[in-house]
Amino acid sequence: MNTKVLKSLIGMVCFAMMAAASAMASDTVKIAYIDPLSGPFAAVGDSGYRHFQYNAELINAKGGVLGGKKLEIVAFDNKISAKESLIQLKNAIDQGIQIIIQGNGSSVAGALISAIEKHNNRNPDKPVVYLNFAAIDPAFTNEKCSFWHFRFDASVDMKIAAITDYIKETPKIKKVYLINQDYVFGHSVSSSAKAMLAEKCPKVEIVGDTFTPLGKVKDFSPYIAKIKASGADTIITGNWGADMSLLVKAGKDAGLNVRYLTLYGNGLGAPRAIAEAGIDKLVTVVEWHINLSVEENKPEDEKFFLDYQKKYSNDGEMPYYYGRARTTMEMLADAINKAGTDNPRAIAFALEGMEHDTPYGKVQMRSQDHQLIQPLYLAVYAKADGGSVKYDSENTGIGFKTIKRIEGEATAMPTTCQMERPEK
Amino acid sequence: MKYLIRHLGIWAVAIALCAILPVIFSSDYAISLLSQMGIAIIFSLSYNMILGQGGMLSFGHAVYFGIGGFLAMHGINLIAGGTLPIPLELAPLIGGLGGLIVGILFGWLSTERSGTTFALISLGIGELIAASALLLPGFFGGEEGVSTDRMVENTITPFDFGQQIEVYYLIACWMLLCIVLMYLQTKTPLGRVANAVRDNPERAAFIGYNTRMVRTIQFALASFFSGIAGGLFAINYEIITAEMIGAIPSANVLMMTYIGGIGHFFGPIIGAVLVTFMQLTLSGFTHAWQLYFGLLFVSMILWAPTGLAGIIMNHEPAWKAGLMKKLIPSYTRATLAALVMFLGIMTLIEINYHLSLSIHPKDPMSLFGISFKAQSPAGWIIAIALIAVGFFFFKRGKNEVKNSWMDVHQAIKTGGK
Amino acid sequence: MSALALKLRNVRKNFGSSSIINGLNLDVIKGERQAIIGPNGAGKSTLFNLISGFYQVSGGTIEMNGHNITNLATFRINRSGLSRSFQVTNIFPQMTVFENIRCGLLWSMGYKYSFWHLCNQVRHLNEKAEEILERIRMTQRRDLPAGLLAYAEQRALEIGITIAGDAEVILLDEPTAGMSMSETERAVELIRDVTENKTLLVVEHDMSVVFDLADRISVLVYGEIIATDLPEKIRQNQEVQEAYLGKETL
Amino acid sequence: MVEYLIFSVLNTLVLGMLLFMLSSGLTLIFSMMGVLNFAHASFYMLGAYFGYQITTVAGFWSALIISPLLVGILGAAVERYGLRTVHKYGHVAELLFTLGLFFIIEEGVNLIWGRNAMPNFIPASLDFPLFTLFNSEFSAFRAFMLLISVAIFIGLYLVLTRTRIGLIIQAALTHPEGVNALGHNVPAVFMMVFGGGSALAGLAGVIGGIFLITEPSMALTLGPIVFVVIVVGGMGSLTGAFVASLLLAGLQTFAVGLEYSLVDLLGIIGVTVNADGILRDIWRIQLSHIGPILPYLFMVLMLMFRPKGLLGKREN
Repeated sequence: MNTKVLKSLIGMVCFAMMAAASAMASDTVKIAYIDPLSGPFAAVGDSGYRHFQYNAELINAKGGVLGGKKLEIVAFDNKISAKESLIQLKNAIDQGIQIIIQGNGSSVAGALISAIEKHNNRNPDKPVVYLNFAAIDPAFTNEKCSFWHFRFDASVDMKIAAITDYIKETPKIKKVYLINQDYVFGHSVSSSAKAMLAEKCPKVEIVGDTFTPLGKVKDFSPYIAKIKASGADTIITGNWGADMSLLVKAGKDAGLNVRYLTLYGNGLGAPRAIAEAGIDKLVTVVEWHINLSVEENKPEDEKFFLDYQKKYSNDGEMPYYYGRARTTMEMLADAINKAGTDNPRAIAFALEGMEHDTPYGKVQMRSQDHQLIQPLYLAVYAKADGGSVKYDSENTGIGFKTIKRIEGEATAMPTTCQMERPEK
Repeated sequence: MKYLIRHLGIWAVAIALCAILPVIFSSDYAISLLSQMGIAIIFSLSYNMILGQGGMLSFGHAVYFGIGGFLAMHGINLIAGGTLPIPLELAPLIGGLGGLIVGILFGWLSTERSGTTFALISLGIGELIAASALLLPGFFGGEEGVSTDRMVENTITPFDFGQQIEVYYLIACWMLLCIVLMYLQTKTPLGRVANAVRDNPERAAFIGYNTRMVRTIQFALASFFSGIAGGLFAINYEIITAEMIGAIPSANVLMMTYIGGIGHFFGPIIGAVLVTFMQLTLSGFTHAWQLYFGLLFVSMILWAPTGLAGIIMNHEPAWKAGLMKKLIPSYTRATLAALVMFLGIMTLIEINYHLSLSIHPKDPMSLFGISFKAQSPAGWIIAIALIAVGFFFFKRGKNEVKNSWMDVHQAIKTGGK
Repeated sequence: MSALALKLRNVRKNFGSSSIINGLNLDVIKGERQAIIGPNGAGKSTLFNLISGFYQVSGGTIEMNGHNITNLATFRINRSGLSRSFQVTNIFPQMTVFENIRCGLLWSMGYKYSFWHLCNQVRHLNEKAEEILERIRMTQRRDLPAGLLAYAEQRALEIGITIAGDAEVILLDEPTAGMSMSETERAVELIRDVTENKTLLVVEHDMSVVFDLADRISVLVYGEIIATDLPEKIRQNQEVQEAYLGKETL
Repeated sequence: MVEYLIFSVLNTLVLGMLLFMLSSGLTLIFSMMGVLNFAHASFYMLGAYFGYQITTVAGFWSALIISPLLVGILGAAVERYGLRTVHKYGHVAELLFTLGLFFIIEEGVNLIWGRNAMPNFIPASLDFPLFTLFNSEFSAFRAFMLLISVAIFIGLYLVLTRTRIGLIIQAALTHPEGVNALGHNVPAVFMMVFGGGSALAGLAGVIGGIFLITEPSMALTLGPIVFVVIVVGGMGSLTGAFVASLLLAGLQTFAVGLEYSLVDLLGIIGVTVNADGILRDIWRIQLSHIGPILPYLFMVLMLMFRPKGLLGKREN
């Protein structure tokens, strides 16, 4: 090694640092959106970003927060890696951002919760608050719960409770097959389904409990053959992404005639991949779907949806999906206004126990474990007919229709959370 | 030791640099970036021990990094629990030893042949371990990974490692130590024989060496350093997930090392610094960063297979002879032309990204502060024109560079005699 | 009878169905310089590859200094005291001339797989390497990458590497092939010098080299040794004459 | 049970033949040129996307022909202008070049088609159940896939054994150095083989994109398995690739049904173990979960102990 090399190294590092330096503005409240914006899950992350961008714009159009401050969403690409997420978290904190929004990947969320907990302990004067809109591992509001974490999506337990209630009311369902991805999330779906089925409908037989490697299966036909052999009439699955669409596609191919009760059957890209194969068969647990405003006659929300479709959805290719994004942003804005400051500690205290009116009823951020309690719906794939199934998803001609509404109180589950709260 | 003293100057500069950099660039982000660069430097230098020096192309080097990281992580948890009586500062050593042991095992299994067979075995082992990681949640922690709190009681320094800067200095110390050790390793009998085995395994067997043994030891030592890097990773992020064992970090370290240049010891250092920087910052500027990165990688393979270090070292004779000024005019012209061409390509890529992936494809996009509509043909025409013009002048520039090099060679020859 | 450095008994080698070496017997006496001659395709290089362990024998035994070395790994044969050069130049082209020689020394001087010595710091290693450079007359080429040497120099360097390990038995495969007259002369000189007090087995086409260098000559035809004798006797041997197409006089 | 077995065999055939279509091209390229083509699965992906795009304009049957042709031309161009340039820097550079190409193609696909899966469905003319056995349907599309793959296998066999170019390729498979000496235009042969192999991958893509899913990560999910096929099958052996494809497909299809853990297996032979303690993860692994690991284990063991593969003609 000689000095010339070192010189060039120094030069390069200097350049790096200068490029990384960034200015801060003060008339905005910045919110970091940390989700995958490149790689295999980029579409999902990108879609989420649009949701939050749209909602921020709406709030800003109404005057923003704290009497005129604007909300600004800054996107950070975590490539759905826990490690990258922590880097981007540091990056965000360095830019003076203290509000984090993230959703995809329970592993990412777990990493963020513990990293933020550590950061806030080490830097009590510069805390960070974390709004989770999609990571639904029950642990986050139970043994791993944190004061700084707020979840706006229903947890696995809550969604499975909705599904099992439905099974209880549907006497046709006699044999249930559980098929899930082989990791923490899939296992929690399976275990809570087994526990709740045993409790609520002991007569229903669980004929299979299979785990598939996450994102690795290309052809689900072997699993379908196995499901057929088991004689199941219903499948419960927490599969998402390609694992969801491929499962239903393979089922259709083999003429498998079962009901699918899913957590992510409406996920981005699923309607396109599944399409007709899902009609009247594929049920999913959601807090919102594209025909809800029509069914419940909420023209304001329909307009909200249509505006998004027009401006943000690439002509309907990426439709509005995260109904909870609106709740998240509105509650955040309320909390900032209520606290009278954008200090995360104050925001967190304001959010605790906060109630909020959505077009579909009152929701509450339970202070015990920071889980949002909201009404849930079971929706099924249906052909768009211009009537109550007015809109179709992802330009497929296929939409959703509600088959059951579950009130918020009914979805609430007990929690074991013992949270440490900072001084107010 | 004598060697160290003789070359003390450069090491002193390196130490001073490591000490001063975080003072100059003191933002959290910069320090975090520097820490990551430190880890990447150890990792890619260790990779070059097998690729550059041993001639073994591995597609699974992250296995040793990852296993080292997991072991160190469990180690830190034990340290925190008080069951393991070693200070936190030495935790990377746990990773290193873990890497070493796994490296000896897999090294012996995979190094009987080099070349494609070795490459495929390393790929297979990488996929195998990565796929098993999710089956063994006890060790690998499943999708969630294993995490820790590095603020433990047992430290030998006065630091409690609550702040990133303290972690940075720990990484810097380990990095300097590892660089020195890896550099000295190239000067040892094993290091020299590894080169011999790379160049000519047949002959190496006839100077008494078991080529498989040479490769195995070289491989295991590389795994050791890789494990140390993994251990530092564990301390830096306080989390490690199974993805760190997989194909992506393995491909990443390969690209880093190759872009830096595998033919020179310092090549991987340049590669690690540059690529880490690009990965962390480019993704903030453009969604197309992976495409740019891929283009850079492929262009390096096509036109500069010796890597950045090779390019730099090619100029050594000209530099020594004081003839760099002869090269500068043609270089400037060729670089300008290349820049124009790249500008065109970039415009084209960004327009396309705007059309296919941005939120409002119909809104005007802005590039270099100029705002225009992506649909309008003007952008396309300008981009294609830039590419064409750039390409034309680049070809000419390339010839000029060639000619000026010939001049320089001529001058060196005549000057030398 | 003097002690044998190499003793081959009934050695056979088949490649698939074609048999290259058929029950070959060969004795190489300790300290002698023996040459093997024979027409093209007689199996000379194959024989070398069998002795040095590069190929596995299909049958028979090979002994060196009374020890069975049949089908041992190449590096084991080398460690037990046999070294060889190759028909096609076989050096480490990217290393300097000095490094080439030093690598040849490492194992025999006990540095083996060490990663705790620095080569530059081991004085007797470097001195020995310089000494060999001196002997092969390449001191002034010391720091040149070996790949840039002229052909004859590369051959000389290969001989340097071959003898560096201080092997007792040395096999040289056509050491002067492709050299000019003067280069050949110098090479023979060098070989004679460096194999002093050692056992040499050499394959060579150039008959002047053979008769100049060898104490005894073996004639290999169609995978068999048809004669082993002193050079002048071989010159007169009828059978050998015929085998060599019966035309030119040796 | 009989139903399960029959359909598992059918599924094995369908998946195995798809793998074969992909790997036959790669094994030719690998054994002739020594290039471990990382971008091969990318050509498969391009085939799927081109196929989808052409289907929307001109229908499935045109796509089935045009898309592989396009991919083949692209492959030939890559060989001519890319690989041939880096060839002089050795195998490592060639390999890395294809790796870089893999990244660029994936990003390029993102750039043009976006990151969502494409609505790539079975064409109406093939969207009906061909036969129903017991209660399961076997779709006409699956049968069509089988038909195409068998046709490819026979076609390849005929080309390799009955045509001049085929004989050159065969010679090159066993003695790559020799062909040059015979005065054939080796670079042109290489270009044709690379283009042809890519076209086969493209064809597999058109079909596989519908059968599985058309999305930007489809190359990454299938890529490594194809390597396993060619390694296990053996250098230069199409029959080997064929056998290995079926073997791996069978492994994956049947492993699914085996929900036994090591503890259960030991239980059968009367050994009980304490399934806790430090090795508890290992005891509890079920055979069905090992399915995805088995191919790689197979590949590593094969390379260590029988590097020329099941039916390979030579080591590399």
